[in-house]
Amino acid sequence: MTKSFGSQIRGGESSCRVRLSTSKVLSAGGVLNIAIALNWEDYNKFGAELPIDEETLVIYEAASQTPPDALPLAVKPGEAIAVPIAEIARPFGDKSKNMVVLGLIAGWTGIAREALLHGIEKKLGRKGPAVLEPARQAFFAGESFAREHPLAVDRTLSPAPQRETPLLLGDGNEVCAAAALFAGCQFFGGYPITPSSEIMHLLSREIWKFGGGFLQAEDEIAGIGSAIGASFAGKKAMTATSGPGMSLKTEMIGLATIAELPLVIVNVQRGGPATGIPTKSEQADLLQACFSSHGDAMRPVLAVTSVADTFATTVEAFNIAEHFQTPVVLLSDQEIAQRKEAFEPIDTSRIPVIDRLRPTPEQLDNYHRFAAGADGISPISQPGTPGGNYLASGIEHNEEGAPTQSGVVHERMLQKRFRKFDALQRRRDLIEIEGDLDAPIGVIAWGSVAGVCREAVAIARENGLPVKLLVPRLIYPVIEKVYEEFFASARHGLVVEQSFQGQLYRLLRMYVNVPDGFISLARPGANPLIASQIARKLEQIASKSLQSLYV
Amino acid sequence: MTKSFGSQIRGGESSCRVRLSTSKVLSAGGVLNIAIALNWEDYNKFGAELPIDEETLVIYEAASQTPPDALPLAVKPGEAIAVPIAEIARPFGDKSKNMVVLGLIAGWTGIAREALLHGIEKKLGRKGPAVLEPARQAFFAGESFAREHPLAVDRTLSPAPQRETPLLLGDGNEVCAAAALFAGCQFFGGYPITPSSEIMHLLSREIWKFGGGFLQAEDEIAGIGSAIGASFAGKKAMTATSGPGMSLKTEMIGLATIAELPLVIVNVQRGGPATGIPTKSEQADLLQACFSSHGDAMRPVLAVTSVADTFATTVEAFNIAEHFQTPVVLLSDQEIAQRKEAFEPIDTSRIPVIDRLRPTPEQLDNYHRFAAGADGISPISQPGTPGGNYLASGIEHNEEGAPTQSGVVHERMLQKRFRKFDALQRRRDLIEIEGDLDAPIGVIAWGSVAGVCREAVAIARENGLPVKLLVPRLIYPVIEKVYEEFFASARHGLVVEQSFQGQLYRLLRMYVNVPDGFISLARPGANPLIASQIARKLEQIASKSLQSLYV
Amino acid sequence: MKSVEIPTSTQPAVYKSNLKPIWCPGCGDYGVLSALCKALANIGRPPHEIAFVSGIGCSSRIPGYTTAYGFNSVHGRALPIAQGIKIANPDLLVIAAGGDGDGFSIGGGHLPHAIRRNLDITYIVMDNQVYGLTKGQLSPTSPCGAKTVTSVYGSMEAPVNPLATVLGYGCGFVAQGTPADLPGLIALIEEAIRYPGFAFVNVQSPCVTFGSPDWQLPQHKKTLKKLIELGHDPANRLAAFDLAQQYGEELHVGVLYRNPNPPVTYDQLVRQRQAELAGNTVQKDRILEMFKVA
Amino acid sequence: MKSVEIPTSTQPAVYKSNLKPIWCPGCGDYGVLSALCKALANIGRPPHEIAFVSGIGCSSRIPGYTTAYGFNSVHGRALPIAQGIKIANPDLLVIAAGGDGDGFSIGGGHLPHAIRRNLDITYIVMDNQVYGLTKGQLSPTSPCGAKTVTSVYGSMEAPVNPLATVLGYGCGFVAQGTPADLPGLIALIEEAIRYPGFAFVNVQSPCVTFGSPDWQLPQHKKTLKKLIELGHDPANRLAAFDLAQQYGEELHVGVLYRNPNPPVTYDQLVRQRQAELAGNTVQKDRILEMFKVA
Ligand SMILES: Cc1ncc(C[n+]2csc(CCOP(=O)(O)OP(=O)(O)O)c2C)c(N)n1
Ligand SMILES: Cc1ncc(C[n+]2csc(CCOP(=O)(O)OP(=O)(O)O)c2C)c(N)n1
Ligand code: SF4
Ligand code: SF4
Ligand SMILES: [Mg+2]
Ligand SMILES: [Mg+2]
Repeated sequence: MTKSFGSQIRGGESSCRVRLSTSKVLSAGGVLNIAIALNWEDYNKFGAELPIDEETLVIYEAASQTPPDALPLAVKPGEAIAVPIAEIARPFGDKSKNMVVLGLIAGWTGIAREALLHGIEKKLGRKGPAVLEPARQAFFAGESFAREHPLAVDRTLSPAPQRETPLLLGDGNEVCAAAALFAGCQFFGGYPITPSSEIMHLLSREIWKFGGGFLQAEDEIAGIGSAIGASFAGKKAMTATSGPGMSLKTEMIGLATIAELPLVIVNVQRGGPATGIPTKSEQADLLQACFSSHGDAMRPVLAVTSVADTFATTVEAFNIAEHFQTPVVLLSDQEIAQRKEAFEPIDTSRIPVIDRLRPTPEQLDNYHRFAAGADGISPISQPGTPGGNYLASGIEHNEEGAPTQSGVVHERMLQKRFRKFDALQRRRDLIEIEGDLDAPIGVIAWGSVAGVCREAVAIARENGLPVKLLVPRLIYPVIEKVYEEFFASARHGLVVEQSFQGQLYRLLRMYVNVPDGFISLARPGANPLIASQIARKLEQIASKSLQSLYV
Repeated sequence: MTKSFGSQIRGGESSCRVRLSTSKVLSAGGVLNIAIALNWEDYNKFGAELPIDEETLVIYEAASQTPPDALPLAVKPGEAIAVPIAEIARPFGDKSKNMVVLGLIAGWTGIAREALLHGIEKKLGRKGPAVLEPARQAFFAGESFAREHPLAVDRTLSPAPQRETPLLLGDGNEVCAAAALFAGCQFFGGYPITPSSEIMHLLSREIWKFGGGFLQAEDEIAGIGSAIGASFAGKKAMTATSGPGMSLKTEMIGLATIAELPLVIVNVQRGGPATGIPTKSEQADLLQACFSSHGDAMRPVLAVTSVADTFATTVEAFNIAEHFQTPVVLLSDQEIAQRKEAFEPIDTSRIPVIDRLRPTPEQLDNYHRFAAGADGISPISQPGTPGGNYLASGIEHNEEGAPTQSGVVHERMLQKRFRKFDALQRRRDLIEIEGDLDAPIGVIAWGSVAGVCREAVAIARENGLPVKLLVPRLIYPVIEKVYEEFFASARHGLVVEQSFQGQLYRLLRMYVNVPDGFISLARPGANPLIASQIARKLEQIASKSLQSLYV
Repeated sequence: MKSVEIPTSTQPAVYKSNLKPIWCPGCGDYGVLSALCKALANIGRPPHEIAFVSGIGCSSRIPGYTTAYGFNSVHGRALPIAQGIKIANPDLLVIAAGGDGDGFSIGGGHLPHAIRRNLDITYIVMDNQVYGLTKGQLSPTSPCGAKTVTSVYGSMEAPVNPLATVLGYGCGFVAQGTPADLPGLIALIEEAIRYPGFAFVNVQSPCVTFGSPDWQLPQHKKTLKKLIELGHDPANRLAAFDLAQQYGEELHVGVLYRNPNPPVTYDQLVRQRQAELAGNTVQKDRILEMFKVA
Repeated sequence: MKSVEIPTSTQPAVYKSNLKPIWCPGCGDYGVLSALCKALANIGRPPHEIAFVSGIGCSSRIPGYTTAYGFNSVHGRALPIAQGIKIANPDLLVIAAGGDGDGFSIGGGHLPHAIRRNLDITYIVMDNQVYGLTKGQLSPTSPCGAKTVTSVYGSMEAPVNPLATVLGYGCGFVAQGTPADLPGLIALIEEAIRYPGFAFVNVQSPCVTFGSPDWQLPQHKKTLKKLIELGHDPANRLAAFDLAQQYGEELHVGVLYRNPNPPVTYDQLVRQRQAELAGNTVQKDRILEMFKVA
């Protein structure tokens, strides 16, 4: 479920999209199957966010006096029905228009009445029968209207099969916060910002229960600063923000890099640049995630690909942060972060939790904080440990932690700090590849757009196209081998993302030879990408790539 | 002249490199022709900064009691002479050791005594004869010692030809500040940071004289903030900083981008990440300069290539900022910024100065701040102008400047903000290409390393290698055509830079197909790159590339 | 110094733009907007001579609702931008505004310096003790114990005391108002703008959506205490500091402190310095002469 | 609260690392380092239980010269890091330190919040009225008229008044010292560390290289005035604020203000909250239960 609001803080227009399916829902969906307009002016304020096509059923308020063949829509929908919603609702009070609509939908599609009635009761039950009963009656009235006015094309859905284990319900931000607690996060420091604040909200309630601490800081710099402090003190720590906050944290991320302190930094992306469009999704902070610090600094960048995946990927972010003693940027986007999604229970017992390497008593005898083994990783002591005393610093330092100006030491330390990430090149499990490995056409997508592309690829496959899909959860460092293998068969395809610049496409080019047949399909944010359109693009590519075989 | 200090704030070791030539000096130089060690311990503290090879003449303090064949050096120098410097200096007072050394050099190389004596007089004259006279005597004593102890290999230099117009003397920071004034800069807001502070120092003295204003802000965010305010108020504005400050300015740079306000941001690069090595040069802030903001934001990035070039390139930065109504990042590096260099007078009458486009009276009749012509540029009014009133903002906005959440307007505005830079693709003059255009081997270099590579290419050419050189002053956007043409003949070569990651190499790959034969030659900062070593690398490449012709 | 000619014909409507506020119905900020436009009308400078800067927040939307040259910048940065504007063009009437979060939390590092530099800028904070735009988190002025989405068990922090803070910074003009007393607020804002130097006005501007119920306009009307009626002498800085301690408990409205001898402002000093040094200007085409070696 | 057991055997040398300071000969910071080590020896907590955080500046090098767990972070950010450490592990003795630029300029936005949160942290500022490390620019505490490389014609800004500022923030412990009175400074730092809550010590620590000649140690010796001898009552906040106005003119040393009834510290509240809510902890492997739909 994706909600969307006008610019009004309270009051004003709002919209709500619900996507239902008996199979896994992979994205918020593109074109609407059913569109309901309580009034046309507000409907159209959401513009391209609520797209309609030739198959959509449009239900709209009869009081608007719009003839079905003169709707203020760019496309002629499959069917349009004017319903006197306000009139039907009137006997049941001001707020019952929504209930009438629920009744209409239940009536026309057969979506489980029982569940809907249970939901209404859950939502309104505690307000007493004076509120609940009219709502129920409004629902019934909607249902009757539907029964009395059958659709031209039947839209009845067969009932969903009974499930053994019920699905869980949550949004990306909540799942991210829960995963942090699972991973052992004991400190959160941050500053509110839409659309990431709910991570902070949940942790401000729950983290204490896990012996953790919480700080709503005075700004994003202090937010990450306190998290760096907590990490130095030995706790797993996290901060979460969105673009503007991310920009402010730039210097401190570099500090965590050179001081080699584990830290997870969540960036829930929204429309940019600057304040941009705070309530809409975009994927335009990727290059920043990889390259914003000054100096040669490297930090892994992960991206969640769905609400459910947010759990495992968040835990992975902590594991990588702790193992490699590094800040990790975890990218989410508004679409996933604020979308309520029903998802399969996750078997958490199969998700490992990794802690940072501590010095052994022998190592503490003559402790050198930054003395590294072959893997570039050095055991890290925490304040309170006798013998582990050291100086953490943002200044270049030698193995002991003493400040240095030596170019030779600088080079050695840079090598250490980069070398440790070599191991990530082996983490092929952090890139998901779906479909026939030899397919000549490929799609690469990340973040919430991965879900859209999963659907697009499914459509394309149904149409007989030989397409495979690559979705990186670890985006940077670029695991070069995986892409090289992917490109070995797929010489044509798309890199799909919700940004103007096509940031993932550019990033990949930096490290691997992207075939010329791979095109960047990049659209800026706010409006959703649509699976069917991507599928169509794939068909074009397929016909061209087949042609190229004959050239 | 490049100075270098130990970590001590005052006192402690320091070194000073002087490079003299009758032809243009292109870099600080690599291996020393003459090395002077007043004591070995301090000499070696500078490590690889003061490299010696088989041709170097080493002059050292005889009191160190080191036999010439047991010097504490990795390489055996061409000739080593122990001189009792302290002893010779003793009669002339504590501080006259340097004068003795000057005398030694004058004696052994024949470097113009008159000029040296004139310099001594200029420096010490106003302290009175009690200071001046012993200094002169010390110089003479050094000279006599040299005369009495001729070198094994003669190192006498022929006298420099008389010049018509005398050279100018300055460092990159001073030249940058002077160029800003020339370009019409009337506001500087910034915060001190090594190695950029001298830009601020000069402007804090001079800008008032040009009717301008100056603010030493409380931090870098306020520094750029005040400059953005001044630009909004209609003045050409500038801020200058180094890596850590640059990181802090990230959010505000995005603001200037979306609000379309002209602004020049100078980053004098130093060793990173974080505090890093503040007093040493590095070129590791390039990717940050291009990609640090969140959201799809684009700003031109220029880099100075020598002290003298700093003038024209700084003016160019202002011109681009004003014409395109954009922040511009001007990259300098410590090596250029703090190196005193003698340079040819610049004909400033040939350097155009461009001002921002103002609305016409007709346009002010119904002013739409962000309504753009085909070139994406919209006339900008300034407070005080009746009818030009508008709202500048970091929020996405429509043509009038009103905040919007519309994805459609967002896309249109992104297009406008990117489209305007298309014109930069035609600025071929901002990339310097030297050498035979058909050469099969190419070198690409930027910033202070460009000078080193100019020397390296000269060496390679003398050795008969067909090498050309590309030095971008406008680095981003990547002027794709120029590189494509460059690579058309040169399928092998080097991208040389002073960073660990090879940031220019990666940046180029994003936008152009860099031939596989081009190798990234990237070394971290603090120690200088050495022309002869690069030339050797070119020979290796040449022999391989010739081989490849026969495969 | 700000021009003080008053063309009597200027109407407040001249200062209101035709952008419809996104504020919730009943938000205190509507009153601030009205009061400001009235005060500007009283002063009479035309809108194009006014630069009005804000950060981000519900309150920071305010420049867009006026016809001034507006700058709705980024969160917390109104003051650096305002200072740049005023130094670049001291002729402009410069106003900065924003929320308690914008001004005392993320922007809190700029305030002491804006005050000590003492440019002729008026700074209006719409203090609603909450983060409105981001939907109800703790703000730096939320009282200890406040329950919000980020402090469900109650805040554990003492709030910022804006009045004591700016007095500690040596601010030359410190006032507090509320839209519950609109004529009073108009007068305060007008006086602040006319004060030759940095002037700070804290407006208790309630958030009806996320704000505390006992700190809304009807309550204000009942509880406000006019400083003038309390016999407070606004020239007495120590008394002002003492009174300021009651921030959050008592709703004092009026001028807490006005420096009876305002020092020369920074923007005037800028002009003086420019004038003094103008004679030394090098011709631009001879700018490189500074690099000549004697 | 900080442990106050004093193992009598602890020697100041235990707290000094073998890193050689880069400070100029004669720099005031040597005295601060000595005084701190003495104060720590008096308190007796072993070095590994101390976390010592700084920003960037000459003064900010100090943690590296001690044997504590040190964090020489980035410019201006000592306090956020120190707070994160203290919340994460309230058992540690946490000290923050840095220069006037570090603390009042770039880091000035963190100070009011550190103070109002009131964690049990001691903050020592080495106030030399100049930017030492960057070679002599104007600092926020440089007096008006000061001539530096960024103010050759004289500064046009009033300085920050650190003492009045932190009193405006409601700081519970405010003191000023100078290495010119080393025993006094040791006692102040010791008292600050023992104060249960955020404690601020401004040390007039002269910069011999770029500092003003009339604000050096020999001058200090002559001009310093001990607050105790002036009969100042450190429990009187208003009197402290009044005295603080003389910052920059008079060199007052001693405790300006000590809250006679220190409130519970934030770190104690953190512990209380953890204890109160610990019973509600969900098993980690059942963490997803919060997403169950009833
Ligand atoms: C750098 C940055 N951090 C955070 C935010 C999110 N944000 C927008 S407004 C706001 C606070 C709003 O509170 P306040 O300043 O008191 O204004 P109000 O909405 O209450 O008027 C925050 C945290 C942002 N836009 N930019
Ligand atoms: C973000 C950032 N900005 C600027 C600097 C440069 N810088 C280093 S120390 C310093 C100020 C030093 O003054 P102060 O804090 O008073 O310390 P002192 O050296 O006088 O002890 C500055 C501006 C930096 N390192 N990082
Ligand atoms: S949320 Fe509060 S502050 Fe924001 S507009 Fe609504 S009432 Fe005003
Ligand atoms: S420059 Fe000043 S503050 Fe820095 S070490 Fe030297 S005397 Fe001390
Ligand atoms: Mg608020
Ligand atoms: Mg200082």
